[in-house]
Amino acid sequence: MPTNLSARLCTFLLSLFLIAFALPAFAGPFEDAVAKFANEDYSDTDEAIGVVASSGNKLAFPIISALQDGRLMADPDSKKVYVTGTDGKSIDAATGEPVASVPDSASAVRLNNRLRRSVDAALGSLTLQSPDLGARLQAAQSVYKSHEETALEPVEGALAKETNRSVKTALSEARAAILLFKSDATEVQKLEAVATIKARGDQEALALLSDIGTDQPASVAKAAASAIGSIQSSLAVWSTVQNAWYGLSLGSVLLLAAIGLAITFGVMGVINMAHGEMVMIGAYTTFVVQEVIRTRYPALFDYSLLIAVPLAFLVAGAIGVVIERSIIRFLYGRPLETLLATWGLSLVLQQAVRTMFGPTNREVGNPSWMSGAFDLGQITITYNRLWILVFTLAVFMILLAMLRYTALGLEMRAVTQNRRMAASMGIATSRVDALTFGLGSGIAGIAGVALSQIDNVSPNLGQSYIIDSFMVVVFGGVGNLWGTLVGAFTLGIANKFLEPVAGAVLGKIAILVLIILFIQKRPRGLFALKGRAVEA
Amino acid sequence: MPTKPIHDIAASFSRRGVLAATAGLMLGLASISGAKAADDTIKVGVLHSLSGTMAISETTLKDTILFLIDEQNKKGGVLGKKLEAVVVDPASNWPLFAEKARELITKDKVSVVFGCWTSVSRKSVLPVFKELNNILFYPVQYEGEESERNVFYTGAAPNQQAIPAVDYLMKDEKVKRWVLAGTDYVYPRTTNKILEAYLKSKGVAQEDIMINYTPFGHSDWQTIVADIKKFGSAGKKTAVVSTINGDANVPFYKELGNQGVKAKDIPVVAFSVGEEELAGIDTKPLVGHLAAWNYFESIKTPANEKFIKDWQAYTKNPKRTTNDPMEAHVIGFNMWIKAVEKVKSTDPDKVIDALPGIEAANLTGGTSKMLPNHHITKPVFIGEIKGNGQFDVVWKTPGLVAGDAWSKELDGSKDLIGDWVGKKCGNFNTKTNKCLGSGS
Amino acid sequence: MTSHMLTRSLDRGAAIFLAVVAACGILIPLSNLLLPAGSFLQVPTYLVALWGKYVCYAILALSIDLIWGYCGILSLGHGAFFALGGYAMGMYLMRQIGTRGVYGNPILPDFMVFLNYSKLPWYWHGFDMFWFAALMVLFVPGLLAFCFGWLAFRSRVTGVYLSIITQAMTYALLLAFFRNDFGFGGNNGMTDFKDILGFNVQAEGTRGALFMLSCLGLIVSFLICRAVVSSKLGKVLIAIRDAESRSRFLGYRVESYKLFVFTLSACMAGVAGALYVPQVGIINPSEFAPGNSIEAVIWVAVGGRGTLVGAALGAIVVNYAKTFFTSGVLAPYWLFMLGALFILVTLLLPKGIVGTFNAWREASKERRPAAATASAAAEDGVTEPKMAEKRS
Amino acid sequence: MNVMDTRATSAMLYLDGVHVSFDGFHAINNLSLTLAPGEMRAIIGPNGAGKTTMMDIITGKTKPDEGTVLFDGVTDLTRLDETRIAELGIGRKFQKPTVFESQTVQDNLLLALNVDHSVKGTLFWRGSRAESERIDKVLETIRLTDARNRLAGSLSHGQKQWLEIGMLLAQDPKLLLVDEPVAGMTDVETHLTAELLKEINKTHTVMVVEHDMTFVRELGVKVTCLHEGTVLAEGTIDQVSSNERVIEVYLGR
Repeated sequence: MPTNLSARLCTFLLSLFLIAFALPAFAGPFEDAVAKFANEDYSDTDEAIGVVASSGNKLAFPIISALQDGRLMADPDSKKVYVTGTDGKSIDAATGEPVASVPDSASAVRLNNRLRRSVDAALGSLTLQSPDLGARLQAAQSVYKSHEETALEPVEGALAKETNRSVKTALSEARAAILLFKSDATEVQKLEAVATIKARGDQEALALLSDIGTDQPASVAKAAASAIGSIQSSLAVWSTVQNAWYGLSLGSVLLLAAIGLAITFGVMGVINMAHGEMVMIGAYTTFVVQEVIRTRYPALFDYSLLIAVPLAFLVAGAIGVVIERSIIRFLYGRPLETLLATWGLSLVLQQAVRTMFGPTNREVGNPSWMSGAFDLGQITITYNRLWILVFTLAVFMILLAMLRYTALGLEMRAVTQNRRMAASMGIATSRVDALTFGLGSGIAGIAGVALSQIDNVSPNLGQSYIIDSFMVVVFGGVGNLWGTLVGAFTLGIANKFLEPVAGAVLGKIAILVLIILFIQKRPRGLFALKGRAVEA
Repeated sequence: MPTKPIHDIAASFSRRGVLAATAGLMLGLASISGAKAADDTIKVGVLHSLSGTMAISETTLKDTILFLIDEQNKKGGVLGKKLEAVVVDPASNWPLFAEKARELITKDKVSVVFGCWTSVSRKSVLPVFKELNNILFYPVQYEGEESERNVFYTGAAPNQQAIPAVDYLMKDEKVKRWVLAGTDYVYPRTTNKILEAYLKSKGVAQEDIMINYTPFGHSDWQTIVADIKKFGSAGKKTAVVSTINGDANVPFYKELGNQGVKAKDIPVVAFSVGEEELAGIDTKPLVGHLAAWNYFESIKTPANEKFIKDWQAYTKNPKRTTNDPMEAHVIGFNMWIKAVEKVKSTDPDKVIDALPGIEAANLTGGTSKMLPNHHITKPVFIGEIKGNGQFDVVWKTPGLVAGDAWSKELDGSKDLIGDWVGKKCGNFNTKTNKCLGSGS
Repeated sequence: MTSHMLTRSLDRGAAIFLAVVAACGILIPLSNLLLPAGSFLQVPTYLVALWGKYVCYAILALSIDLIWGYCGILSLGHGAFFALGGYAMGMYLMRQIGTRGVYGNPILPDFMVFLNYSKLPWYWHGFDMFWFAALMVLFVPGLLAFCFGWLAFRSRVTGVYLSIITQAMTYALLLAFFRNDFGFGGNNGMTDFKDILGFNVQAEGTRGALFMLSCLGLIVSFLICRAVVSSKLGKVLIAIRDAESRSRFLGYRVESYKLFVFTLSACMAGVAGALYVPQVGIINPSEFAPGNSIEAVIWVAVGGRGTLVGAALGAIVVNYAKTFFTSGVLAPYWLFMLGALFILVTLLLPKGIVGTFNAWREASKERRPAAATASAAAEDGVTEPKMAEKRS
Repeated sequence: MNVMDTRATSAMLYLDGVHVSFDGFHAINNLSLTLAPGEMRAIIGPNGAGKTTMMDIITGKTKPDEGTVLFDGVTDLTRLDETRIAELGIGRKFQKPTVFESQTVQDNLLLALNVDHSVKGTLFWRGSRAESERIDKVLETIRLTDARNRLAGSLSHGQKQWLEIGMLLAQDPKLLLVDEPVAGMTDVETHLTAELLKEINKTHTVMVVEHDMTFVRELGVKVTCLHEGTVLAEGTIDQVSSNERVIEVYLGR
């Protein structure tokens, strides 16, 4: 976790800081280099980083880590450079002496991507022996990426002391990377290095091996070529796994968007073209929740989605009930008219949101537990996609259980199967209608919370899902939640396997055409209900 | 079955009814056209979508023109008359753009129109402006390959945005491998064609260029981001040049951030991502990714600071952002005012002839000039995304870059120039010394 | 035979409608051309183009009404046929530009030049000839409708399922035409037309002629629809609309009827699109947008489905409102109004304007001697769709 | 080969060993039934006995899982669709009266007439004297001559039933399937309907599904009782109604 990491880094930094204090200042290339930070020139900054990092000066680490965090202040007029600590106290970067305050004319030393890479490389060799495990791992990895010869000695030093296995692996990989590019390394060392990197077996190993150049001994070049070959073939297998995962992930998004529709369309037979707008309302609810949290209770930000889910359900559900009572109930048995009226409704809702929240995208942040990714074998799984998949399946299961075990679920099924009979048994059918529609809309609202994490929160959000959702429900078979599940995942996976072959646009067209043809073959979808009841 | 005899029908056919209905319709038509233009104001047409998918971008531009007109009227208007904005809503519907343009010019008798965002909307209104001989100021960066007498292009041509950005990446970031990712429409297609030709001319091999197109509003970027990562791990420094359009950018950047594509590893330089687009995302994972524009809100010049202050005061929103197309409208509007004052008339013919050569200060400390090809000179900035949704300028062109109507990199257009002053031609072939096509 | 079909299809409302359209078709261009500009009765050119557009929409509305109002097929993809007809015309107009394009290429349209096409794609051949393009205007939408309908109607895809897959069809075409590789100009589509049959498309005379042609197109379409719906085939269509399986058990091959009327309707939509393109001056993929097709359906609903005059009138009224409300202070509220119109018409005015008017007239006739009523009802050819089917 | 030899049976309608199930529910179970030319048969049976499903099978709406359905001894009905079967000469009246409500009585009959049903035929159709005479005759038979120009939707329930029977007459099929013709009718109407069916039976083969025992008795024809998709008993109404298993099924004992 980044926050955690930086906190630990700071502790480490402070301890170094205290050591630096005790040392007397000495003049020389280090001071000159520090002064270069004040030149407002990227090349000078780059040079200064190199000199400072390799100076061996105890101030090197505080300076460079301050540079990374934007806490290195430089005064272009006096050429003085200051390090502002995380506690707000500042020192003179050249001498290490504390200063009362940083002059107003000083501003943070600016970085660009090239400099960030230099900073990473410099920090890498400086933090190889940090007490923090994460910092060490990151350091080893950035040394691996930069594989500069100067880092060999620190890496070997660290390797000797390291006890943690994963850091040790990372360090030996870093060492191997350096050796591979070191012109005076022996052939044996290089061959060993190739083997180490081959064992790593990922894209970065491939990158490193393809980059070793032509001035290598023949045996090394050969070993590298065979390593590349074997890594590539294992990656090819992984890419199929990856496509399958992406398909599942896309399928979960489709399912989430379609699940509410499976209720309103599948169970009630209501064509709700404003379904997408219910999703949008859910997303905007998330936005409002986050706004309130951001301004009032910033500490709760990580829980914002948990708060938004029930709220989105209630808001979208309530709007759904209002829509059912005011419009849809007059149109039962007239599916085509319902379609038109709800389309009109979707225009109104979109424009209403546009008027209230403005036409531009609104920012909905990812809580920390939904940011980032982890590696599973050779594929990257992002947390937000994983959580959405889990969340979707949870919503699906809860819905199934609800339909099966609760009184409302029972009443809903009764009304769907035989309205007149249900009414004569004392079920308030109109109340059930309203609640069913509210349920479908509420679930669409919940979908909006999840979709706000991966898509735009704009008035057009819903429109981009409506056609896909209908395709899923129709493909899966109307009136069958399991059909919707299977339909969504089938379409998701098919799409993701088509995309690398046909490209995103043609892939999408192909899917649409396939669905149209499929409907001809099975007009009632994958899991159609049979029998006389369906025909009526 | 019984059938009505013919004479019956003739009898029931009401001649009076037809006459009345027709006359009513004609009168109705005539009275619509009878709307009189007030003579004591100069009318300025604003042709930006206020609803539909493009409202997200264009609403701000409508507000910008209203703001500029307000400011100008505070200074006493122009030629002693107040300016009056005529706002219409083409509703992101391209044929409606043409209809509304016609209405603005014929019915409302505007002297100039500021409008359009997408190329297709410009293409849609183009014949109308030519036919009715009026002026359109078009404020958005576009694919070039056009120079029309009635249109003034205040946004960037490809050589004022794409090429400098690629130059920067090549020189400063030492990029060797290129991903050209774009939405599948004309601007990205053309820009990528130009870039491909340019990169090849700089010695980049075909296998080091990956081109990828996605549909409008694409939201599932998993595969493409993974492909980019894979392409970028071939051992050479890789960068992504993104011509991805508006709405699709948010999920794209979110996916980039989540899959851990850092700017320091694979930087993305975008041509369609500005302050407004970033307003919808948490930019912290995106720090270091780049955008190339002719203006950034964060640029510190007195002119820009005053503009932002006045704009936020006018819109009563202290957080309202500014962006590149807004600056283009500011420049275009000021150029038009100057041209009108120069010829002391709002007659389109006179103003069109007066505009080339007119100079107006831009907001970034320079002075832009209208060129004979109806494009303007502009500085080019490369900005890095900062954590607060603004840009930090990391590079700028030493001087102003003149906009090329016709790309030098494309076979079809390398010999063409637009020159409405000397040659009176938008597509003049310098090889054959002929004005091509309809421009003659 | 023909005269018989004509007389049978003319009643008072239709006759007035046709006469008004014909009168406008002649008077509006004449007033535009002959009267001095600015005079009270002169219709300015921009209004001629605008009303020309409305008339094209009216033809589209008729084609939708023919299948929806009379046969119960709700197509949410009729914009696709309209757009295909438009594209066929657009391709002809592009080829007519010839060397007047910005690159001066005599064969390739501009967008092909800057996307480095070396030669004309095969499907562009022939479009330099008007007769061929005109044939394609009918043929391409007709063929698509035929293939689509052949598949869909045979496998008995009906009701909302059909609506949804027609929507998928137009959406797939939208995505396809957006692709630049498809060779139709991508998102920008085709524009900046010069000539049609040698006449400058922007000349006032050409505009007047196009307007006249559009009115003629509307009249002819109207007569064709009228002939169809008042023939016995029309009765079969209504029978299919009201009780499809009953019609099957009577021995009617329902899919053939649907296919016939769907294809006919698609051809009409194609003609509407072809007339539309030279008047608005652009054709691009947004015409395929599902929203456009749905909007066209609402014109029919507003005017009154199952009444031909209503469909045409609905298209004109809604589009006039659109023009009116998208200018000036009301501009931000247009979508609210359009949306409300959808809702209110379906809720309160299910028969549409003309349908409600007819019902009111019927009701007032009821008070008169009963004998007249029945024959009038049979005669009018105006039938209200069956609204309330029992809920399953 | 002689044409006559290909006839597997001389029956007008021949069902043998027919099975059909919906999602595991056996709606029709080894059903065998024969209807001779010119016969009128009444089918009775409790709800869910498979009466309507049987008609669905005969008219091609439902395809059986197995079994033989032959029409006129030669035609395998399981391979044909509704339209083709209707063209062969099987007409059907639904349980719920199904007429074209927004068209006139006369038009309903016109649509039912056994003439050219092709698209081209209807598009260029012109009425003939023969056709209108037939319509007049049917109208008279079903006692709706005065209502000929009324919309079918405005008819009373009983009138709709008659109109539907009239449509069958206009269709002039070889075999009429009549599903609950007297449901919701007054006694007088029921009596008239029985007379009407008997009249029709003089020239057509008829199969009547009905609950109303008085009506069945009045028809005085052979009765088949179905239960759980199979034939339970067959014979005269008296034989069937005294059959113990029939009594058991009806009274739930």
